[in-house]
Amino acid sequence: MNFPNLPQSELLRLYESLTRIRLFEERIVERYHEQEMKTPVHLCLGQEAVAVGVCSRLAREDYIFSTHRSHGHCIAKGMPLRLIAAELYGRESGCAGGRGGSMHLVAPDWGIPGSTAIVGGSIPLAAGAALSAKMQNNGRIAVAFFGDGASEEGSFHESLNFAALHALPLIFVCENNFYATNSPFKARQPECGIAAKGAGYGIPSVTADGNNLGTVYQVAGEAIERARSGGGPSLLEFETYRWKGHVGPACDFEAGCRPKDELERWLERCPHRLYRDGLLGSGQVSCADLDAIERNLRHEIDDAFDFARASAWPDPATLLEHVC
Amino acid sequence: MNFPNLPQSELLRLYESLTRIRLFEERIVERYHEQEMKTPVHLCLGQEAVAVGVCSRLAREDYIFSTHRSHGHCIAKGMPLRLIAAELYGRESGCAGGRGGSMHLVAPDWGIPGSTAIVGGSIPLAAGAALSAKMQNNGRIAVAFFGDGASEEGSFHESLNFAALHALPLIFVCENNFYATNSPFKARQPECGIAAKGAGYGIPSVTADGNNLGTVYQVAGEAIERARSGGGPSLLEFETYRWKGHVGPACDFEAGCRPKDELERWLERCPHRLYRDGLLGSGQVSCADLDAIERNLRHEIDDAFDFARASAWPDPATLLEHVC
Amino acid sequence: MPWTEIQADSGRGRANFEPLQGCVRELSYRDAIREALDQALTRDPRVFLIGEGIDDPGGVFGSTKGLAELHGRERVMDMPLAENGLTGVAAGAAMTGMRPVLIHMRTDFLPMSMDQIVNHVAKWSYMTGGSVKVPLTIRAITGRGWGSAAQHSQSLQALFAHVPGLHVVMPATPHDAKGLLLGAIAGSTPTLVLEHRWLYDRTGPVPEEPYLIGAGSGVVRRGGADVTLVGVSYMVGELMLAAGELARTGISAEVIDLRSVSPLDEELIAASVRKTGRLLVADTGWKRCGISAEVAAVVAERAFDALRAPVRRICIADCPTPASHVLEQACYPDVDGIVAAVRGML
Amino acid sequence: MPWTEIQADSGRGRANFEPLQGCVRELSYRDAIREALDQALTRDPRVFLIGEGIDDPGGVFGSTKGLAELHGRERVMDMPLAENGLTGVAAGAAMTGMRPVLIHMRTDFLPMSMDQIVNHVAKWSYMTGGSVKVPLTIRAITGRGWGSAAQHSQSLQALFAHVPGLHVVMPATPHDAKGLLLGAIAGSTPTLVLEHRWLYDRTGPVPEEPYLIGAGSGVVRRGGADVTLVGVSYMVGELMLAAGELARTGISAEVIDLRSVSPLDEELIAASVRKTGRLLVADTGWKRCGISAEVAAVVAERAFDALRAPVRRICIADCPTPASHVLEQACYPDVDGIVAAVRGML
Ligand SMILES: Cc1ncc(C[n+]2csc(CCOP(=O)(O)OP(=O)(O)O)c2C)c(N)n1
Ligand SMILES: Cc1ncc(C[n+]2csc(CCOP(=O)(O)OP(=O)(O)O)c2C)c(N)n1
Ligand SMILES: [Mg+2]
Ligand SMILES: [Mg+2]
Repeated sequence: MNFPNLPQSELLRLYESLTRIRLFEERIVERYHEQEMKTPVHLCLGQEAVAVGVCSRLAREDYIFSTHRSHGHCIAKGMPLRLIAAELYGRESGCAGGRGGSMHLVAPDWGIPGSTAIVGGSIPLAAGAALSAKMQNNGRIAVAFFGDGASEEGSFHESLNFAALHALPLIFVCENNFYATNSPFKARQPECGIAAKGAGYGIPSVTADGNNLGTVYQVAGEAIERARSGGGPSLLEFETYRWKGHVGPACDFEAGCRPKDELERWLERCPHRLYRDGLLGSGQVSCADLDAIERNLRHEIDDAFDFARASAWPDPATLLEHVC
Repeated sequence: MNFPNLPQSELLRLYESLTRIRLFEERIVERYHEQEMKTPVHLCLGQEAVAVGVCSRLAREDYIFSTHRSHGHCIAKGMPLRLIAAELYGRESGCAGGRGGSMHLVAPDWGIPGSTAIVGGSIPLAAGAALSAKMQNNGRIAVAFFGDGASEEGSFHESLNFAALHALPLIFVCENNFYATNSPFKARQPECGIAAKGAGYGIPSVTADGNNLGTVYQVAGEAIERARSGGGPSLLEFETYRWKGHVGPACDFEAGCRPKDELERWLERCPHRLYRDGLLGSGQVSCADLDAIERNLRHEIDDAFDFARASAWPDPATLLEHVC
Repeated sequence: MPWTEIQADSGRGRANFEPLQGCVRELSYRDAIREALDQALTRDPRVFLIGEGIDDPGGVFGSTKGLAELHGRERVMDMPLAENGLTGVAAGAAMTGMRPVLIHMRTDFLPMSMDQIVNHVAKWSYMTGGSVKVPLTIRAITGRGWGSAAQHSQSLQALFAHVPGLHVVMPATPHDAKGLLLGAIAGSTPTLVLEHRWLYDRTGPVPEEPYLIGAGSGVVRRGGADVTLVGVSYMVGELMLAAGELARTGISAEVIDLRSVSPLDEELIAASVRKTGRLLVADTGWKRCGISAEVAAVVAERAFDALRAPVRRICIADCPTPASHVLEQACYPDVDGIVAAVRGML
Repeated sequence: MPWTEIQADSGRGRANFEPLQGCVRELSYRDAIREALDQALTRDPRVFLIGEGIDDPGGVFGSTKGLAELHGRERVMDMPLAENGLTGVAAGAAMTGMRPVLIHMRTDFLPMSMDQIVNHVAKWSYMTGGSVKVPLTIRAITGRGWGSAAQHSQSLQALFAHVPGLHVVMPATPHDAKGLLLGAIAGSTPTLVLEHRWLYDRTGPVPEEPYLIGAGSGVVRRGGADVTLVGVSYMVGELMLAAGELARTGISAEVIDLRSVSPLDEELIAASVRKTGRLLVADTGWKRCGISAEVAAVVAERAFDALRAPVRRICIADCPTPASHVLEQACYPDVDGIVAAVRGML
C-alpha cells in the first residue's frame, strides 16, 4: 500500500469522500428494488478511489465531465447529495429538474457542466472546457472521466491529438475496469493498454493502480500540477474493477457475465478497505474517528434521500421547457 | 538513392507505372482549362512513387480503397485509363457511368471497390475488405490509402484498433504530404509523426521516404508479405509532397498557400527523376528504352482521352438508376 | 444462392395481427428475430453478425442469445466501441462479398455512424454506377421508459428515411420482424431494421421456414371507412387499440402499418385516404420533418381533394426525452390521445 | 454583454429583396458573413472561430478572409480534420463561457459530427434542466455543380430540423446572412447556419451596424393571390424568378422565404395558403421527410380546407448527386420546372 504522507485533516477528507461514495451507492442498492428510482443506475462500487484521488486534487472551479457511471465523480467533486438523490427520484429538486436522471448529473456551481451517456462523448467536451479555460486564462483545468470502452471511440483519438496540439490543461482519466457492459477488454482491444495510446501524441501517460487511493492521489496530483502550470495534458489509466453488473444493483457473475473468481480477487483489493487499513495503520486516526465520519455520512445520505422523496414531481405542463 | 536490386523487367514495369501516372496527370493539367472535365481534380503529381511502390507489390485481386486523391493509386493498381478518363469527362463509359467523377474512381475487377471523398472514410472500408478476405480465407489483402489529414480522424484510430485486434491482412498507407488543403501539418498535429500512432496498438509502423520508389517498394513489400502470411496489419507513413494546389491544375504558392522554397526543395526530389536517374545509373536500361516506354504511354493516354471525348453522355432518363 | 429459393412475400393487405392461414406456431418478436438470424447464418456463409456484446449472456435482449455458441465467435462477433469505424468495416466487408448484420442495442448510437451510413453506405451503389453494392443490414432498437432519458430512447427513422440509397423498415409484428430482417439480409440494398424494445415480448404467428419481406410495402391491419390511421412499429398496436375503442362508438377506422418508411407505400396510404377522407399518422419519433410529415405530404399531394378534416399527427413531444416518470408519461403519445384526436376530426 | 445593445429584428413581412429603407450600402453575401464574424469577434471576447483551414488565404470562400490577421490565430483557429471531436470541443467551450463559431466548408461533413450535434449539443440544455446552455453556432456551406458529386453537394437541413434543441437557419440574402449569423452567435440556442455557395456573389443592402435576426421568422418576399411559393436559401431566388415569369401570364404568386427551418414560421405559411389556396414548396434538399414534407404537413393540418389544388414539392432528385454535368442538370430543380408545376396547379 502506497499510503500517502499527508496531514491528518487531508487524510480524513479523503476518507470521508471515499466513504460518502461507498455509502451512497450502497444506499441505492438497498432501495432500488422499491422501483421508486425509475432510472437506470450504473454504480461505481469498487471504483471509488479513482474519483476521490482525482477530484480531491481539483479546485471547485475546475471542470469535470463524466459518463453514465458518474455518481462517484460528482460526489467526489463536491456536488451535494440532495441534488443527486432527487434526480434519481425524478423530482423537480434534482440537479436537472428530473429531466436528466442518473446518467446526466450536472452541477455547474461545482464545476460539473454535465455527464453524457454516449460512450466517448465526455472526452471532447472536457477538451473544450480546457480550451475555454486556456482562452479565458482563468487558471482552471478540466478532467475527462471515461471508461476503457470509451478509449476505443474515435473521439478519444481526436481529443488526444487536439489536446496535445494546444497543450490544453486537460487530464484524460480512464477508469479501466476491463469491461464494457459484458464485453471483456481482450475482445475489444489488443493487449497494449490504454496509456500506450498517449505516447503517439507525446502526452505523458501512465497506467496505475486505481484501487489504491494513495497512488491515484499522487499520480493525479502530478498531472494536475503539470496541466495547471502550462505543461499540457496527461493521460492516466487507472486499473480497477466494478463490483456490480454494468447497470442496476445486482451482481452479474451468476448470469455468466464474468468469472466469479475474478470478482473475488478484486473484492480482496477493495479500495475502501485498503485505504481504511492504511489510515488506521498510520496511527494518525482511531477507529472511533472513522466511525464518527461514517455516522455523519449516513445522516447526510438519509437527509438526501428523505429530501428527494419529499420533493415535488416536475409539472408535466413544463415538459417543453429548457429545450433550447 | 536506395535503388532496388530487381530484374530488369520488374524495374521497367515500375518505371512504366510511375510514368503512366505522371503523364496522365500532366495531361489533365494540359486539358483542364478547356472545362470539359467538369469535376474537381486532386492531382498526385509529386507523390506518384507511393502509389507505384505499394500497388506494384499487390495482386490484381487485392483490394485498395482510395480517397479524393486517387488517380495514382488506381492507375498503379492497373485500372485502364479509358475508364478513368471517361469518368472525368462525365461519360457513360466512365468507371462509374459518370455518376462518380474524379473523386470516386472504382474498378472492382482490378481490386478497387471504390474511393471516397470524405477524409478518413477509406480506412475502415479497407479494414472491412481485409476482414472479408480473412473470413473468406481467399489470400487477399487490403490497402487503405489516406493522407496525413485523414490520420486525425477518429476512423483512423478505430481502424487501427480493430485491425490490430483481429490481425487483419491490412496495410495502412499514409501519404504524408504535410498539408490538408492549405493547413500545414503543424497546425493540426503535434510533432510526433503519424507512424508513432501505430505503436499504441502494437502495429509495426515505419516512416519512410515516399519519393524514393525503391524505398517504398521495399517497405511495402515487407508489410504486404507480413499481412499475407497472417502477421497482421502494418502502418506505413510515406513522406512526400504535392506539387499542385489541393484541387485543380494550378500551383498554389503564388496565392500564399505554401512557401515557394518548400516546393522547390521537393521538386528537386522529384520521384520520377530520382527513379529514372537510378535506373539509367544502374546500367540495366538505356535512355532509348525509357523513351520507348514513354511514347507508348502517350499513345495510351491519347487513346484514353479520345475514347472519353467520343463517348456518349449518360442518359438523363437514367438519373434514378443505381440508387439502391 | 440460398435466398433465391425463398419466396418473397409482398404481404400487402393481409392483416397479420390475425392468425396466418395455416400457421399455428407462435413466436415472440425477440425469437422471431433470433430465428431469422439463425437461419441466415445457417444458409448463407456470407452472413455474419457484429455488434457490441452480441455474444454475451444477454444476447441483445435475447435476440442473439446462443448464436455465438451455435455459429462461432468468428461469425457472431463482439466488437470495440467504435460505431462509425465498425460501420465502415461492415460496409467494406459487404462491398467485398460478405453480408454483415451490424447490431446496435440502441438507435441512439446510430448518429455516431452517420458519416458511414449517410456518406458511404447510402451512396456507394450510386457513386460506383451500380458496380459495387453494399448488402449491409443494420439492426437498431428503440426503447421507451424507465428514465432512459434523452440519449437512450430516440426513434430516429426520419434521419435515414430522408437519405436516398437506404431502405428503412420497422416491423410491428413477430411475423414481419422475421420476414423484414431476412428480406434485408437477402437483398442488395443497405437496410436499417429498426426494432422496438416494447414489442420484444409480443407473440404472434411466425412460419418456421424462412421467408422474405421486401422493403416498401405496408399492410392494412384493419379495414375501416371513416378515418385512416397510419402508424409504424409500436404505434401500430396503439392504433389498433384506438380503432377498437372508436368502434365502440360507431367510428370505423382503417389501420395501416407502414412496415417500411423508405421506400414508403404511398399508394396504399393515398387509396385509403381517398376512401375515408381523414388521416391521422402516429409515429414513435418526432414530428418536424418526420415520417408523419412525409405521410401527410403524400396525402396533400395525392389525395388532397378527398380530405374532409385537417390531418393529425401524433408523435413524441417536441423535446429530448426526459428522465422523470411523470414527464415521460407526458412525452409519449398514448391511446387516449389518439382516440381524442380522431373524435376531433369527425 | 454587447449583444443586448443590439436590436433584434423580427423582419417578418419585409421584402428584403427590395432595397432596405435608408440602407444604401450593398454587400455580397460572402462579405456580409465576413462582416458579421468580424463584428462579433470585435464586440465579444467570448466569440472565437474554429474550422479546417479558416485562416488560410482562401478563407472559406472569402467569408473568413483576413480575420485571422485581424483577430489572431487564437481566435480564428485552424483545426485538425476531426469533425466529431472538434464539435465536442466547441460544445465544451460553449458550455463553459465561450461562444464558438464552428465552420465547415461543406454541409456534407456534418454527418461526421452527428453524435455531438444530435446527442450532445441539441440535448444538453434539456438534459441539464436548463442549467447549462450551449451557445454554439455551426456554419456549413452547400454547393452545387461542377461534378462535386454525392459527398460534396448535400443539403442536409432536414436531418437537423428534425431534432429538437437546435435552431436551423438558411439565409437567402446578404442582409439575412449577416443578421441570422449574428443572431445565432448572440443567442443561447445552438444554431446551424446553412449557407449556399451559389449565393456568395449575390449582393444586396446590408446595414453596417450589427443587427440580430432570431430563428423562427419567415418573410414574404413578394405578395400574391393565386399560389403560395415557399422556399429556402438558393431556391428563394428561383421562386422569385418563377413568380416573375408567372406574372407575365397573369398568375399572381406569393413568395415566402422561410429563412429558418427550425423553428418554422408555421403561421406565415398557413396564412398565405389560406389566402391563395395553393402551395408549392421548393427545397435545396431531398423530398422524403424533408423541409418540403414539413411545410406540406403544416398546411394539411392548418389550412387543409383552403387547398384548391394538390400540394407540389420541388426538390433535388431522389438520388445521391451525380457527377456528370448532364445528370447534374437533371438532378437539380430549375425555374422552368417550378413554373410548369404551378401552371399544372391552376
Ligand atoms: C456510443 C455508445 N455506444 C454504446 C453504448 C452502450 N453502452 C453504454 S455503457 C457501455 C460500456 C462502456 O464501457 P466503458 O467505457 O468501459 O465504461 P464502464 O461502463 O465500464 O464504466 C456501452 C457499450 C453507449 N452508451 N454509447
Ligand atoms: C470529413 C472531411 N472533412 C473535410 C473535408 C474537406 N477536405 C477535402 S480533402 C481535405 C484535405 C485532406 O488532407 P489529407 O488527408 O492530408 O489528403 P491530401 O489532400 O493531402 O492528399 C479536406 C480537408 C473532407 N472532404 N472530408
Ligand atoms: Mg469499462
Ligand atoms: Mg495531406
